[in-house]
Amino acid sequence: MSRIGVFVCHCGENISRTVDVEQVAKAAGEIPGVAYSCDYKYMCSDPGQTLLKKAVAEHKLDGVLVAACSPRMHEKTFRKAAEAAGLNPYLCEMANIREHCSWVHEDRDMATAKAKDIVKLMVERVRKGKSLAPITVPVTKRALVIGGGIAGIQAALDVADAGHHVIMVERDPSIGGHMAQLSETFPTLDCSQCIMTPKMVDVANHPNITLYTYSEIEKVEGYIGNFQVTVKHKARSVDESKCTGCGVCMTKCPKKKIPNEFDQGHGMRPAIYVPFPQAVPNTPVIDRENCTMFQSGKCGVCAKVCGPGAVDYEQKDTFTVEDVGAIVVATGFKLYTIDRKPEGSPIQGYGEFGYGTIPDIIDGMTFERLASASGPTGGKILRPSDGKEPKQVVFIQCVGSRAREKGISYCSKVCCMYTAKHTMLYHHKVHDGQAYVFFMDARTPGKGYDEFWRRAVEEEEAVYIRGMVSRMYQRGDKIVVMGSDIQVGTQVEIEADLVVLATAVQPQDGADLLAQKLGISYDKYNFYSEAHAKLKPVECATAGIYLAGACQGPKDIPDTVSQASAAAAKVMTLFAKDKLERDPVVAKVNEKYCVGCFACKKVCAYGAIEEKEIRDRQGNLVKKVAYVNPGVCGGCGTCQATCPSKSIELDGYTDEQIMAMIEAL
Amino acid sequence: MHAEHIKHDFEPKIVAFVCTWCTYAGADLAGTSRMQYPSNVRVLKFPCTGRIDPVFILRAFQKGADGVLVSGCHPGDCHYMAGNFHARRRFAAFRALLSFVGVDLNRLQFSWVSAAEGGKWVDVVTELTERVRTMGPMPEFKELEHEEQWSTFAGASVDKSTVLNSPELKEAYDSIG
Amino acid sequence: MTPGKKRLSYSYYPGCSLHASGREYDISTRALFKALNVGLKEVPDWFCCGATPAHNVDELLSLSLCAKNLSLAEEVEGDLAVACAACFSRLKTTQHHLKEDDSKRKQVEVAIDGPAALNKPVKHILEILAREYGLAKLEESVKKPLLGLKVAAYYGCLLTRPPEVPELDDCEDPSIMEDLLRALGAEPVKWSHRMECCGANFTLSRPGVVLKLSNAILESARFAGADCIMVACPLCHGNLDIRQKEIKDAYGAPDSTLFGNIFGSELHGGSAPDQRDLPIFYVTQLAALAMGVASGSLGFESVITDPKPLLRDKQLL
Amino acid sequence: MNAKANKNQVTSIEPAYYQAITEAIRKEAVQILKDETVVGVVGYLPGRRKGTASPALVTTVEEAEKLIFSPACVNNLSVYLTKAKKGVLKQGKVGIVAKGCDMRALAGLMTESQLQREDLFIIGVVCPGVYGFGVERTGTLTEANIARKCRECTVHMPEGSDVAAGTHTELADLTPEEAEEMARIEAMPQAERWAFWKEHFSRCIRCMACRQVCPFCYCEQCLCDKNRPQAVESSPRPAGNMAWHLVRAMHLAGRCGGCAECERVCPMDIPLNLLNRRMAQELKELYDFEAGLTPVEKGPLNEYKENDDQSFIK
Repeated sequence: MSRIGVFVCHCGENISRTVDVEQVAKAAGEIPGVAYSCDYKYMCSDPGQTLLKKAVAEHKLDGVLVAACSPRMHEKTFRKAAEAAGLNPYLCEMANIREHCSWVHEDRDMATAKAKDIVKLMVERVRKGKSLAPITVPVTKRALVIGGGIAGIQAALDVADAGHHVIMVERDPSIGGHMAQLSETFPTLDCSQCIMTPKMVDVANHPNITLYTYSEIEKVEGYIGNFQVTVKHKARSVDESKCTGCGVCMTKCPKKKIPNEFDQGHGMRPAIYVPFPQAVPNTPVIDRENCTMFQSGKCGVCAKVCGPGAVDYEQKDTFTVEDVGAIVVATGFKLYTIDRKPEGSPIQGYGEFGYGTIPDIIDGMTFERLASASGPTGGKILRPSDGKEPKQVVFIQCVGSRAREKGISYCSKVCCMYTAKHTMLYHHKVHDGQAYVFFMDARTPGKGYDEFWRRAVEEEEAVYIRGMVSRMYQRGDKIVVMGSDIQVGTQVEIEADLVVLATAVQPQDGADLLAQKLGISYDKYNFYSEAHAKLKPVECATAGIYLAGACQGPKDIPDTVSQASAAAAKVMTLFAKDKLERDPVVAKVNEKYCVGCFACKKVCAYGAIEEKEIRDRQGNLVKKVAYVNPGVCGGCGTCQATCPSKSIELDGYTDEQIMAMIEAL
Repeated sequence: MHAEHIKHDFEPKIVAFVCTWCTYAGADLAGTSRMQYPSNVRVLKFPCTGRIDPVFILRAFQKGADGVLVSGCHPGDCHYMAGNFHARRRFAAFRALLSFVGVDLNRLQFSWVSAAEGGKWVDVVTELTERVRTMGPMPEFKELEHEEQWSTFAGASVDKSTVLNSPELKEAYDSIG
Repeated sequence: MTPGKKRLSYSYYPGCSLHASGREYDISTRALFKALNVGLKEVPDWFCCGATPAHNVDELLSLSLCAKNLSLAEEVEGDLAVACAACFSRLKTTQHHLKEDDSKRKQVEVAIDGPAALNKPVKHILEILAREYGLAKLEESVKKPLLGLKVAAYYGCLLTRPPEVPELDDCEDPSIMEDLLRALGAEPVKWSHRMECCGANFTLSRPGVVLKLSNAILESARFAGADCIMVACPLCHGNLDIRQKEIKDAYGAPDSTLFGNIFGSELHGGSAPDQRDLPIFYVTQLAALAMGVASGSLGFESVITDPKPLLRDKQLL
Repeated sequence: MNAKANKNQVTSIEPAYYQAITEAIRKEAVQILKDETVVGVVGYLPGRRKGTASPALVTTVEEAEKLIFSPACVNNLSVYLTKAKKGVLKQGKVGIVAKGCDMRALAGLMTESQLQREDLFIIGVVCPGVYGFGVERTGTLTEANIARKCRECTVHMPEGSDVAAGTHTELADLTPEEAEEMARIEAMPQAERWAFWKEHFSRCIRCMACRQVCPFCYCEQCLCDKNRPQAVESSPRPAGNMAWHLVRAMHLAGRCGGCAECERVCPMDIPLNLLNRRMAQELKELYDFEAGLTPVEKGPLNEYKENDDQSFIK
């Protein structure tokens, strides 16, 4: 027989005005199993809490119900008090007779009757309640950062500076990402590489950062605080421990005419190469697809000229397993580059723009490379087809973005600003040139952004035409741009020497596959989903995984850096304790009766349920049952409602508790 | 002083199964905003609508509820990501079943009430209470509770010859007399 | 049932133009389908689809006209084959609208006194040839490949637009006509104006607009080095073929400065501006020719811009 | 495209048809036992009374040569893999004779991780139908003696089996009695529907035969046998009966393969399959789900779409 104490609060007059609290306390005292009941003016006050603690001791109470305000208000307060009195805090519950009763009803009899009923139900809940202990999960204080662009670099440096070890994994041969490709950055026009490369070097030199470039995530297992990540190190064909970065191999490589990815295919590189001069690490990689040695077996020049003997044609992909406690995903973006609808993609192409067939129609990133001092033209704006300086350049915004009919409805966020920047860079370099911009809206929210845009229009003489382009075609050495000017209400035709498309920002290729490995969710465009759009913008719904940068949605550099630091702060919060404490409201499996249909696993949004083998003493498989990882379980209870035999049960909301409450109705 | 309360002949018993994150909080907001609604509703708190088993609804009707409300977060707002989506399918199926066996679905209400929708909580509860009040007490499950196995045979409403369609049964029944 | 084995067969809605100014399209379609052994059964008692004036004037009328024709077509077995791009567009648009809008569907069903056949598949000749008959099989069936014939494939505005209605191909950058031409052995040229409007709606009310728009199309095709233009719409055909002389009178030779500086430039291709005649072919005329159908039965005599010199030149006659 | 074109519609299915299937089953069963593909075959042997059949597990070639198939082979044998003969599977791969509806149960059990396809050798039977209850068993199947569930069968072809015996033959022009009955109940006023089911359920004696025979009721402890808490009253009283049948229907929703064994074994003639059919119909309408012949990743009540119908939610 239980010994429950019921404490009815007046809340000053807030409750007692409409509810006869004395009667409620009296009725509660008559419920079988209630050993003590009383009413008091302010239960949450110090004397009130003392009253509760004393009563627990004096009446040897094994459960406590406080009939007062909403548990969302004071549940923690009273559970603490109960704990201080030596009770398990989960044996203390609250009956909400204020928000759900006295404040919303006027008739005293009816309200009192309702309050009695609420107390009656909640007494049953306390009676069937169980002692629960908080779940503790050990935390491995090492972080994994996926992606070595500005987002990953910022997050890695912040976590490493806090004294924790960081593993950074980058798919390309060098870190730096897209920011390393940019010429100048808005709104200050400072040189991107000048601010980026020092950070890259910091990563390489940081004692707390292990950098794996030319590597990919193979497999992710485990859960918050305890992930095991298998990293695949792609064969570089160059031994990083031996290479001195002298670069002789690159100068001697006979195959030099390979379009350079870093320059968007507009510069050339050899088959053994570093993507760009400031690459980190400065260790070349052999592009096996284009290397004569790998294709025909006849060359081997680089190995011959390499003093330290670092070139290794036999190198194979290798794998390492890293134990980490938290993961920051910072895989960034790519630009929309399709000219026709790819097979199976919901996104349409822009064949009508001649994109991909007319050489002088380029995208924004290519323009960055043309404008960059380290680019293929040495910073001169020269058009790709004939190397002439273009005198009329048309910039088109929102190519792919905000185009529902093409399959992408979102705004890519950075194009308005970088197009304005492009017109300025162009005007600075080609003084007699004219820039035209076709735009839908100029979106410039950001510090100093609108001033920057106005400068492009008012001082740098860019002609902004509000309207979209329908078609472009080559006529002679000009590109005829057919568009509309909706402010004047007319059709426009411009003969351009060069056209720059501000193509949409999309998640990186393979973003969905990585998400599946990580067990995080993504939207229909493959951008990763944050746990809450407003209040948890850097957390994934999967505990222990955080997002930084454009992999979550289009972002400019300041926003990316902010989010990266925020993700790092989240990691550090997690690492601040040796053990992670979690609310014990999690599901448990009754292995005796579980028949392993795994309906629970199918409905679990957290991926908390695993298959567990039950074996007899001889090691023979008896059956497979569900197992809930308490570190991952979110505590929603959907599994229990789904389980046909109710062999999985959510602590704190057991069927027994709920049924007892219904019986007491 | 308090406004004169209208006394009704019938006060329906309404049970609400709500999720803690949205609807419970919405009901709290109705309280802090001092909105008024009929006092007939008894609230049972769950972490999520995904936790609510159809058996609970059945049991509530058996235990004398005249109306049942199930309410949780709007789609996409679930604190647990997808609990309400699963619940939505489960209850869509359960409704069809109840309707097929002849339960009046006007007694079973589902709603999405967010933590910000104190007003909607009041509307939903008031509407259900008043609707059920005009419908009168729910007799079906209550009657079952009080009936015994053979009572229908004893009653005049059923033709024994169609029910006791085997000699063994007839014999068994007659022996009980 | 294996699809390959059964003989393809369609119900057929020719539309008014194909019984009048676009007769060549009708007879060449019939000749082609016969040559390919594809069944074609004309919908009995069909009438005008309402293109192009009705939908500008009276929506209910335009929807009802098409809905009634569709329900007539329902009586004939097989998907509905349509040759005219305007009829195709109207019929598909009607199905699309009425599927989306229940109240309108009810109105129309009262007007036509019966159910609207919203699920009768409506197929353009192009998709029947390229997809259902199939390019590979078409290529096999070619008896006289159109070798050396440079063709500007002209889509016009209705075949692919708006994107959600015809579902024929990519709305702004289709390739179905070019694919078809390649299968027939011809050489499709790359050109700029294949998706532009010829001005069909203004053909009677504002011929000036038509001359301007059609001139741009012809000029662009000549510039791309085309020998001729292939169309799939009798209205486009009318403008480009019948008015060719009128256009020349109105516009003369193109501005030589416009193209002058790049003649012969390898980078950009292109040919000298001229005023050469550009025969306008229907897709079915070219396809039937390649299938070896006698040229006498393809209506080459009844067009204004005589295609025979070109065909003789290419040894296709 | 059109299934009707290929199938053979007749007015009666003669014993010869079943004999041919019987031969095929025997041949196959003997073969797989001989070459030790399987350790046993779950099939049908002749019953003690003439014209009956009973389920059996045969493990020898001699026994296998006695296997039969006839309209009396009503049982859904998949239940023997999850319950009574569960141990069988532990010995190794098992052969099983499966009609279309049995195949659906097997597929469902694979979906629910209860069976592995590689543990089974499925001898599919192109089943034109089986006897109903209390009918004349002449050896010939006709409109007069075919089971109610078979009148609307959509799975005559056991696609996905290892081998299939028989050619597609079915009885012509069968009235869909079950669908008509469902429509009749749906058309009743609500109170009448309640009275209809109340009358049926109040007869229930809670013998649990429906549970015992159901391939999907494989739980080791049924929710309805639990007493802490007691969600469903266990004694045969009207309240508990109603709860039991509702819980049963709900638990089978999205899983039931439509074999109607529950209804066949019910000693009180409660039309249980109507409940299962109604749930299947609803899930088809709402989520376009139909129990099929191949396992799926998730059943309709274990998954969701963000745009699922919610017209019933305020």
